[in-house]
Amino acid sequence: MSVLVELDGCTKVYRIGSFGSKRLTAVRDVAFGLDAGEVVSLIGESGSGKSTIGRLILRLSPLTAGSIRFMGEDVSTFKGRSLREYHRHAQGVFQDPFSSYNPIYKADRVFKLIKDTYFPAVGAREWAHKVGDALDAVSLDPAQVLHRYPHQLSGGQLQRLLVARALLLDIDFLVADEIISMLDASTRIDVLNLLGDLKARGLGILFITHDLSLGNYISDRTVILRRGVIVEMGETEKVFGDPRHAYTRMLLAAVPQLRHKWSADGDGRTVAAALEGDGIGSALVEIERGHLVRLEEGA
Amino acid sequence: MLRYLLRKLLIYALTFVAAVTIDWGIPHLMPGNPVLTLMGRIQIQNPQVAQHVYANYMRSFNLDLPLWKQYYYFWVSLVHGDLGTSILQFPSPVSSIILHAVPYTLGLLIPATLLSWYVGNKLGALAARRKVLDNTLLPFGYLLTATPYMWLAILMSFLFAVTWQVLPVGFAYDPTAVQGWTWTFGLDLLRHWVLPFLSLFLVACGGWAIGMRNLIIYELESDYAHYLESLGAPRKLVRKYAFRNALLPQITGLALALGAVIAGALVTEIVFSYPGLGYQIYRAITNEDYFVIQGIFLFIIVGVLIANFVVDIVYMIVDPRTRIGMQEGGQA
Amino acid sequence: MSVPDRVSTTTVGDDLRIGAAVPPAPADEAKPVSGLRETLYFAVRNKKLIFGLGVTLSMLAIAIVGPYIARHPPLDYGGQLSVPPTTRDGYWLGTTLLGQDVFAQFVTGLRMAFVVGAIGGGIAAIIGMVVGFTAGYRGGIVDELLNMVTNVVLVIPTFALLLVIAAYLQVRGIMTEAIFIGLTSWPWAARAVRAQTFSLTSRDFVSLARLSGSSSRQIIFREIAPNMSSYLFMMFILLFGGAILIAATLDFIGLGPSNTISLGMMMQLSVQNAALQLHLWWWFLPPGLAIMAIVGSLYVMNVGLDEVFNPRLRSM
Amino acid sequence: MSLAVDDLQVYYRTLRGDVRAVDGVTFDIADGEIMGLAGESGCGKSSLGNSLVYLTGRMKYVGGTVDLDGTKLPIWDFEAMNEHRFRHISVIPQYAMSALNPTRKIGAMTADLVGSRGVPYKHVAGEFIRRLELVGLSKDVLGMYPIELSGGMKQRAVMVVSTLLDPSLLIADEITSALDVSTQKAVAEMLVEFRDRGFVKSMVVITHDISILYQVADTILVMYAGHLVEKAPADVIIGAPSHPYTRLLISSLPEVGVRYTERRLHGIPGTPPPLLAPPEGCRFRDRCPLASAKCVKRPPFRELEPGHHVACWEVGG
Repeated sequence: MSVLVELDGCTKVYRIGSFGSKRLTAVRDVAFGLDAGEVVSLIGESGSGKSTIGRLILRLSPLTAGSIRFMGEDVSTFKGRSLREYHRHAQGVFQDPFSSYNPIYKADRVFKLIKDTYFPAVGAREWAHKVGDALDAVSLDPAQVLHRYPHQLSGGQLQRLLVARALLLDIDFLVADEIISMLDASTRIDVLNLLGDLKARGLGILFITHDLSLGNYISDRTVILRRGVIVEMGETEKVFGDPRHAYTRMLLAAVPQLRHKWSADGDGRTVAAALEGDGIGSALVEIERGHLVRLEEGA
Repeated sequence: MLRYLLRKLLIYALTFVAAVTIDWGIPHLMPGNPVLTLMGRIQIQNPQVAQHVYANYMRSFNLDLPLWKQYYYFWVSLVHGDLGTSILQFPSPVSSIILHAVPYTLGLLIPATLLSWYVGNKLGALAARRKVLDNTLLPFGYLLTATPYMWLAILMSFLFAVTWQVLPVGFAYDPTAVQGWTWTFGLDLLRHWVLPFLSLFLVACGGWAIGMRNLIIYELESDYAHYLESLGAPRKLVRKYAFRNALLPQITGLALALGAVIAGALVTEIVFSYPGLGYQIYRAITNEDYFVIQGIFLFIIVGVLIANFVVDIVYMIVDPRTRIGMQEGGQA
Repeated sequence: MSVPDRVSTTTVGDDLRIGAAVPPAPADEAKPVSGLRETLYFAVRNKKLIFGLGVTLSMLAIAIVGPYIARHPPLDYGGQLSVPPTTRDGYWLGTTLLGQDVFAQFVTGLRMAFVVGAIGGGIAAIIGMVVGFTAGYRGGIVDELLNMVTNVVLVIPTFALLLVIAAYLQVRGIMTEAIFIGLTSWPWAARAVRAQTFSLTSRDFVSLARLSGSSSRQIIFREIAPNMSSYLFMMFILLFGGAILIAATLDFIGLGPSNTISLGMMMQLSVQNAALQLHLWWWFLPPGLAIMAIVGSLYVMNVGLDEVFNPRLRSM
Repeated sequence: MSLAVDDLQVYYRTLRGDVRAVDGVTFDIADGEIMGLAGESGCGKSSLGNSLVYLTGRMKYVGGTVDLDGTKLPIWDFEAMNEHRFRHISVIPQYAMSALNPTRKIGAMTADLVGSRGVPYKHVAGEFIRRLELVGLSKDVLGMYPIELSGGMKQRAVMVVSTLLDPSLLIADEITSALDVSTQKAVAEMLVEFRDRGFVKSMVVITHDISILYQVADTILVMYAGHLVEKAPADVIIGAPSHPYTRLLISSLPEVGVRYTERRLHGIPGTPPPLLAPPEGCRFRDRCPLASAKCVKRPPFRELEPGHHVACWEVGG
């Protein structure tokens, strides 16, 4: 497998306050890679910087330091044309399906925007054919979704439309940022399965989520993020089966499960209190092949 | 907190510099020699006065100097409180004309602004309470807030002074009255003050009432109000909270509305020949007495900036959110 | 902040309800989600909107048609002096102390009011939008700088500024007046647009548009601006009304256009010529009433529009 | 019996007609019971919960009765309900993080609130502080404005305020959904502790997240499209659900340990019917694998075995 996306030393500092007088480090020195045909889940709580990383990779937000390589090329220098070409191969789907559509236009306008930029020469009939194929790939019935306003469609349909939109391009890589967290329980799993289908097509997928069971379900590898820093990463089975970092263990203990009650002793608060350090200065160490853990302070 | 105030002060300082620069720049932007143009437009019969005015102009404009020096000297005289000399009321300095007029204007402006704010907010809160009041008070509010100040002044003057003759009109007191700290004279002052005050007060009141009514309705729909209601809090408590919270933006509004009230005061004074700044500015404009216009402009700017700063401080005291947000270094 | 413009002064922050300083409704709520039909449904049933629109349009009709009906040029001194309203000789609203046709002056002034409102309000709206869109979409240092400029202009009592400018201008026309009013009354509009733009920019459809290769300009004009079109329209209405009030006040002080007549000048001349003392009520009542009617109905219309566009305010 | 709801109907008024959000529901809650109320968005669970304490604006009482500790609650009468709110039935709202007046100190606000309900603050002040400490908030919170607290702290403060008068029934509406897993657990456990300590007698915990309910609830009531579907002890709902909807729903939920590559889960095809003009009969029948001709009639919510109610013609004979 070839490395599709590679992050190295990625850091994002926001300037806040008047004239950028204050700084807030959202992401610090993040490095990981993602192969074609692989789903990597990026798991973190709110404020962990997980969505920021997705936006950095998609160039929706400029990087403060470090590099992001896509198929070997540094994307941070892309501008205008090269950026548009990059977006031909790398796309995103976001959390809130209703925020992803401009409410004043019909939902299928997302296709038209793609056509205007990337396929200006394609004829109407051929385009309709392409759209039909893409909808087919995400199991949507064109008659039910085309020419409708976003509010007339369900969240699941809207998210599928966005995946179809990405498929219209020659994408190799998809950032899926919490794409099912706002969907209803009875339909969300099917949208998640869609990511599995895309993976089977050879796409690389970065699945960003706060939900450990979803990450566990769909991904090959898992990156655990805390306060902008990677604390543990490796194959999903290893990270979930043999979590080494206290934070990962705390998350696993706190996640409500369907058939296991929370144990009385593993109080999340006490563990969290023991995790006050911000991880600066400590290093990620490979404890076994492909399984990296940040050394805890004092350890 | 200090940072916030400093930031505000910076804005006000910038505003002041901008205003002074405009004040200085406007005559310079006019084509040709401004002094000659001005001399051409004002007709002064007395050659002695004309000569003096010419010299005065020349000195003020410092036309023989490089532009930056002209600008510099403008600031220098400003710092010394020298705003030039009036032509119409030669040789009174502009500063003394302003100082004589200011008490009258403030005497109208401050009570009208504060009372209209207080009464308007109370009325607005009342309107938000009952549908009947809402339907009767509100249309009045819209009418008042859409009324040009001077027209209400005209109307009042026509009705109360000319038609019914219950109140005097013109000047701040009866010219034949004996001035002094007497009840008679005080009453006379008051009787001359009532109509201009009322016209200012009524128009401003309408705006505040509408604003408060809308704000309260918004507050009553907010989460904390719903929470209190779902815990069975009586309406009285919910409304009390809503009123208090709605007052906060109205305080900021006070600073922003100041300019409007000042303009209202100016034109009201004109209608009633009330000898404040508005009356002076009207005389200056009809007689092309430019230094007076410029001087009053600068004076108003300074007044507005000071008032804004006071409002900022008051707001900071009453709203815990800004206070605490600032302590944490957040943006205001 | 502009002076007789009580709209701008009491419209603190981002809300366009007159006198309200209400944080902006989330953009999705402010939107007519169910589209045009629902908006129309509410629009035709909204009494405030219908009333406001009705009065405004009637006044506009008088302003357009009136000058053609008037029998005498507005500045001519041909008539008898101080005639009360009469049907004779077409002096429907009587004559001034100097024998001018009040009706002709009134309809001309009305026309001027609409011209000043449209141009002054239009210019202010355009500046407000340019500044607001740029600051809200770009953010960062550009936003900080524009914000500072906006605050400075907001704090300056613009009416006083206009006073000085107008006093020095030798030739004063209705256009110059309107332009200067426009140039000074934009700041609150810029603030409002900025806040709305800011909240819309954070929405995912903007990100997706960027991922679709749309340029910043396309995003502002195709994605963001249409989403706040109702808001922008309401803003223009308030600026329009504000400009009329400012112009009337300037004219009343004697800084009006030198080549025509306006409602504010009618009031000025009537006061100057002792119309009050002489009981020439037909001279000074109409101009004020007209301004009150136009501006008031614009405000009421604005409230109606707000109720139509903002589902939260729709009463069931 | 703490709460008895009988054939309650609550609709939402909209332009196009009434949305039948709660359409004839009948159930009981026992003393000391924590009942989880689960369902997808728009199924009427929040409307049901809210209608018990605070019926407002567009919500409209249509029919049915609600008895709390043997007293009939006048839920259709906003004013008359005030007597019961807070004292007998209370709520932790969905918007708990913004439920506190931003310009009033928390202690002062609480004093205003209990005072307005005829309880002198000094009678409850000590208990208030003890309970704040119990949820990990120091006494200093009393002198703070809401802005000085984090979201989680505000939520805990609201939990304490809402239960200060020891109500019989507490409605907790989606209070864990905005939280991170670590704080979620703490908040959920506090709910149980409040019940165990007798601050509240029984509780309705509304959430879309069934796995949370499994952790804290004694029983789970599942709603679908305005109707009740199934109510049973939590273990039964998770381990041996009867209704086809519950079964499909539970089987679609990923758990830690379930991997896509090993066991592919499936959702339920189709969407719930619109509640503006819902079809007659069972509302799940369009998506139901067991649907038959019988289902055009609404199935009764009957007791399959003690404590286990199901509304389906096809299960349990």
